[in-house]
Amino acid sequence: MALDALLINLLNPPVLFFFLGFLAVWVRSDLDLPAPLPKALSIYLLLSIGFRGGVELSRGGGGAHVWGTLAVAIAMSSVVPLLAFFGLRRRFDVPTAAAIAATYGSISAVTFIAATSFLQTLQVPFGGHLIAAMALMESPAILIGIALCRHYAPQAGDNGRRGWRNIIREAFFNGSVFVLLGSLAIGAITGDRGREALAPFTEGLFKGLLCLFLLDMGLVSARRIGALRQMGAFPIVFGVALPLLAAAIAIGVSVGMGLPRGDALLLTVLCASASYIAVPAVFRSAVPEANPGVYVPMSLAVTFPFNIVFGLPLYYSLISRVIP
Amino acid sequence: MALDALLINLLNPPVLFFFLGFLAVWVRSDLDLPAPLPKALSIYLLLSIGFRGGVELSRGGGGAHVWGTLAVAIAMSSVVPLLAFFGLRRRFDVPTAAAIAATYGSISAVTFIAATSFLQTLQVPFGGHLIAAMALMESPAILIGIALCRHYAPQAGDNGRRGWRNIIREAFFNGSVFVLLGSLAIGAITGDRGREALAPFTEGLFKGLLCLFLLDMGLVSARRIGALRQMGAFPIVFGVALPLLAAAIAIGVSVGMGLPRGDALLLTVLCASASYIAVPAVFRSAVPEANPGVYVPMSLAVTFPFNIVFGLPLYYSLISRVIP
Amino acid sequence: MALDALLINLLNPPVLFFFLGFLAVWVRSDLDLPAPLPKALSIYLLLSIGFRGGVELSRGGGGAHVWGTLAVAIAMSSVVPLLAFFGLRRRFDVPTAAAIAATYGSISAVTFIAATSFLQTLQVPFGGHLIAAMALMESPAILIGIALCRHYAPQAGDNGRRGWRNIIREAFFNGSVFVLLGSLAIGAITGDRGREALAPFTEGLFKGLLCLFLLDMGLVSARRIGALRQMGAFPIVFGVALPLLAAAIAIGVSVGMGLPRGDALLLTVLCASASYIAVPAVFRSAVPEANPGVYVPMSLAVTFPFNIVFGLPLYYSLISRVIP
Amino acid sequence: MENVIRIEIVTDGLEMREVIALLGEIGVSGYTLIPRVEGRGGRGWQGGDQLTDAFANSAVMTACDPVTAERIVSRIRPLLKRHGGICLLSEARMVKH
Amino acid sequence: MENVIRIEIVTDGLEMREVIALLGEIGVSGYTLIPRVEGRGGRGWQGGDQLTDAFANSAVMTACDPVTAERIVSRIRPLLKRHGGICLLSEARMVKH
Amino acid sequence: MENVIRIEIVTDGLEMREVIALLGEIGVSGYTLIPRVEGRGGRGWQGGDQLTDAFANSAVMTACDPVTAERIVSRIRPLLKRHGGICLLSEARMVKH
Ligand SMILES: Nc1ncnc2c1ncn2[C@@H]1O[C@H](COP(=O)(O)O)[C@@H](O)[C@H]1O
Ligand SMILES: Nc1ncnc2c1ncn2[C@@H]1O[C@H](COP(=O)(O)O)[C@@H](O)[C@H]1O
Ligand SMILES: Nc1ncnc2c1ncn2[C@@H]1O[C@H](COP(=O)(O)O)[C@@H](O)[C@H]1O
Ligand code: NA
Ligand code: NA
Ligand code: NA
Repeated sequence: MALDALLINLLNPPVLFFFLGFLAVWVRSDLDLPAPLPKALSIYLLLSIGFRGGVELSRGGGGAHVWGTLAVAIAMSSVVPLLAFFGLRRRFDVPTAAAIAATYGSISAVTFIAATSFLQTLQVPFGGHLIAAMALMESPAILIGIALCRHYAPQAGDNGRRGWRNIIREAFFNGSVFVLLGSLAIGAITGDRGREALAPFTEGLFKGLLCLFLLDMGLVSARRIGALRQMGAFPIVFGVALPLLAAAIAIGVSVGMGLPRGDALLLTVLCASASYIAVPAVFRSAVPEANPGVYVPMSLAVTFPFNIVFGLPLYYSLISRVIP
Repeated sequence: MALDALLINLLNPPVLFFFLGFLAVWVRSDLDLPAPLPKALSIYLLLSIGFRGGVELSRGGGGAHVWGTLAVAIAMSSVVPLLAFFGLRRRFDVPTAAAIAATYGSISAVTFIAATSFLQTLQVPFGGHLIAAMALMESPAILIGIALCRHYAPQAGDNGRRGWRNIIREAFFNGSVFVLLGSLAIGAITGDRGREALAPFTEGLFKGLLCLFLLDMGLVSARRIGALRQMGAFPIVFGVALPLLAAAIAIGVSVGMGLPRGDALLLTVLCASASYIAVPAVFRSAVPEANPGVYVPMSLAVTFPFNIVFGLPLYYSLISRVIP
Repeated sequence: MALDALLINLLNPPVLFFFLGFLAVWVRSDLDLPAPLPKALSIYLLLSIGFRGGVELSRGGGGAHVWGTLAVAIAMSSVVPLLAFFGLRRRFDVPTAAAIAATYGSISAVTFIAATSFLQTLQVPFGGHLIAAMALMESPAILIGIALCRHYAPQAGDNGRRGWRNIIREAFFNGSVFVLLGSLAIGAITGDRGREALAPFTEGLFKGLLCLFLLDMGLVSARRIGALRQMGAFPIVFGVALPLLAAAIAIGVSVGMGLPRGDALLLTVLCASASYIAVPAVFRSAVPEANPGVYVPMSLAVTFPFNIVFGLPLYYSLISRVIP
Repeated sequence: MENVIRIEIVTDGLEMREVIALLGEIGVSGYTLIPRVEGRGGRGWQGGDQLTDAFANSAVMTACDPVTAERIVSRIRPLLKRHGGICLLSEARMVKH
Repeated sequence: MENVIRIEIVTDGLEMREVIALLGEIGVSGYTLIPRVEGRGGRGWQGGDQLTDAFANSAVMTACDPVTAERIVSRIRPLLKRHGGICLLSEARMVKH
Repeated sequence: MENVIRIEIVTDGLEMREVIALLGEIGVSGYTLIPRVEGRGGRGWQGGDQLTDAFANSAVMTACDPVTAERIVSRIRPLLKRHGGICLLSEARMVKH
């Protein structure tokens, strides 16, 4: 079963394009997606997934689990960074530990999207509210990370110059969260009529553009591997162990709540994935003392490929054992 | 009826994405469509609408009204700037008044496109020659604006250094007019065979990419609102009143000509909409004395949102009263 | 028959958009596809054609001809540059002659793609291995060109500073070859299941985006025409004669091998087309003495338009005479 | 032609907003911005990471009188200390409309 | 190494064509162009408006001898007057192939 | 503030990798790169051809001490000779964190 899932995942075009990107860096090809294309693709993916989640919500799916799932999502995105921070404090300075904590508490939208594509291949349904859960999990961990930093290293960061107001705005209204929530709302408002009009765009192109984006993620991720070399085994071990721990908790909670398989996988993937967009964008300005040479490669070159390649099928085969 | 139309319009995904862009600026999100994406989208929209118009023309639709409609379109794009100019001369210096005149005589392709999408939602047909009308209305107003300026303020502008030849070329062969006319011609040549081959591109993606473009227009439009604050009520009043006046004339003429509803709406929207691409591009060079801090925000932050949100349903409900 | 084929080709939307680009330069329109759009389009086209070729291969099509065709392809991409070089040596310095030789030995992916679109219009099938042939033909000519240069003008080039290792890497792993081969492999691995998931992207949009890319090729090609003026008739004569010669050989070989019409046309087009991407990218660095003001316009402003407009239908009508 | 100091500041793209706010406060008559440049310095490679703008630099150039230049230098120093980057000053002559 | 004047001109992107034509007429040996820069000056913010190129600047740099520099300055002045922008001159040494 | 030499090198974009490797070998403390600029010189127009990066330039700027500057100049000269481009040196003062 686990092997089956792994195989299905590995033979999915998006994952293969991810490998292709990796390979390009490995053979030192000059392949490159020119500058604003990756950003444009990520806007597209967020818009599409948000819109589809909204349409799903407008159908009233999800039933009793909706609010519970959202609550668990927010709770997990606060628990994971605390776990991470206290595990990391002895190894790293406070700002860097706090940034890693925020990284793992927040989420990776592309990992989530790859999981939805994996579920579609298996024809397993999932609720639109999981997409709302994703949007809600992006920001709290960032705030917790900054709060941890200000508490344990009050001289670091911007000495409080940048008020919480600004930080909250940057965390909640950064471009990706905003597009995601906005499209979710528009999908929920226009429902199936809107869906019909936009389907060739939001659904037809989805997998193809996901392939293109994962090709870029392969390039970006492989380029960060060099940075890992100087850091020993710890980042690699941590970057695999923490997702596994978070996934275990998430699966446990999913079973407890009686979530269906699809929802359980997506919730698990959200907890197990790590941010590489929202967190660096906020931390670079607010806590420049945190070393991006540590927290970005951990997320991008360890956890992201691990989840995309092994995590997805592993989590799913566990879930399909414990959830009938 | 008017309320119905308003509601249908407001719940259209493109209009909702326009609001989303507005909202992003309002909450100071850092959302941004990266640099050449909006330009690429506008080329796509012009190419698609042009091509579809051409295919429509190749089917010989439009009947007796074709030439009449084109003639009216050109006439209106000459009358409106004259009306505007003499109304504005006391308030603004000649170059700025002339630029505003050109702005309102010329057209907004996106407003037109939103109108076609509105008609599609209502399943009201329209003739492909209206797209030719749009292409023909973009340039004459620019020439009239520059002629007015040269006549009433001969020392302004480039002192005639830049010959009419250049200005005519810039007005008639600027990128957007050229793509529009070229695609129209190609659509007319290849007809339904060509349409079939390109439909997933020109039609399938149309509404989705229109949403993306209107998201950007929301951002761009909202960012210009600040410029209005220092100018008092006049630009806002003018930016709503002139379109209403132009629309009233256009509806009257449409009734007189016996145009069907769809054609009447599109002609009205062309007359009521204002340029923010072709006009600034030509005037910045040819008449740098004209103040773009006035004519661009009027068009982009007043007339454009007014037409997209209220104008379309208003004009349509008027038209559906007077045209059976 | 030849005239029929010519007409069918001329009325194909992609060819018409190519003319439109030409026309834009001719009337000095400011039309321009903004900077990374053409590059993004070329990545899309290579990815799509590669993927489709791979899917085709996974179906086991092509039969006995597969290996033979690939061998012929590689052989032709070595013979053509030798023919060219010894024909050119008296007219140009060694580095420039070598660069022209490499240019004509290598291929133009867009010409190939236009040929597949032409075949689709005629509903003539072709084998997926031709796409592999294209990928294999891009690089050998480059190596031969550089070897010729090093042999006949050892003081030129980078004095051997840049080792063959680097040059081979640049020739075989440059971005376009890499995307093409990678997508071919992914298509072959995922087969028809993958195809279904990606079809709206790789097939639905194909012709539309090809139109957009050929619009740009029209602009780029027309802008290079100026450079031809100062060079007399030779580049024009050579830029038409060499493709005709290469095509004649390729058609002869195709008949000899008993290739079906579709495969024969594509092989012919590969032999007759000239590179304007991979060759300049490698030669600019490795042999800066070669004059790009000669070899690029020959390929881009003579051979490319000739093949797209006249070559395709001409080769096809010859082929349809000799291959039943 | 006027004698001016040409000031050139390169720093993290995300901080450019602050640099510009600072130039505004000090009251320079104008400035020119190159929104996206790459670079290397004590804090490593800033080549943009395609996903966010968090790892690219921006450069800004302003021509001003020596007194204003002094004020810019003293205000920019702590910002460069926190976020990295450099500030170069040189003599120039300016033609303005 | 040769002593040269380094000239830097920033103006409206749409006018760059004219500036370059002017440099060609005067006969500079070369120039380098940054096609899209942003800026603020007496005529307000030039940050590009995403829809047209009408609200962005371009910058051009050329290294030339002092006599040519004088000629550039006198020719560029009216253009800057009409369309805005600045021109900076400074001393430099040039290495050319 | 430190007195430095401001060095500015413009050359073929494809060769920039080599220029940067060279700066690294010589041991400059940092540099700033404008990855895509256009230009004209003895080898004609380098305006990018949209299809490859083979016809555009890059510019790099580094501030360093005079000794390092000398070394850069002597190392860059053959590269400019082969691939074209220019290198400008001027005096400046630097503020660093
Ligand atoms: N010596 C230098 N010359 C030119 N640019 C520099 C220099 N040092 C630093 N920079 C620029 O300033 C940025 C930040 O520098 P740093 O804070 O030292 O990492 C770098 O990414 C470069 O773009
Ligand atoms: N003092 C200055 N320093 C640097 N750039 C300037 C300065 N003044 C103007 N500029 C540039 O020139 C452009 C046009 O200036 P202006 O005509 O004053 O609006 C501005 O958008 C800036 O890019
Ligand atoms: N005098 C100059 N001033 C500024 N930039 C120059 C000059 N000469 C050459 N360049 C730049 O260097 C590049 C290559 O020059 P060249 O090798 O002379 O063709 C040109 O494309 C310009 O970008
Ligand atoms: Na997480
Ligand atoms: Na109008
Ligand atoms: Na060939």
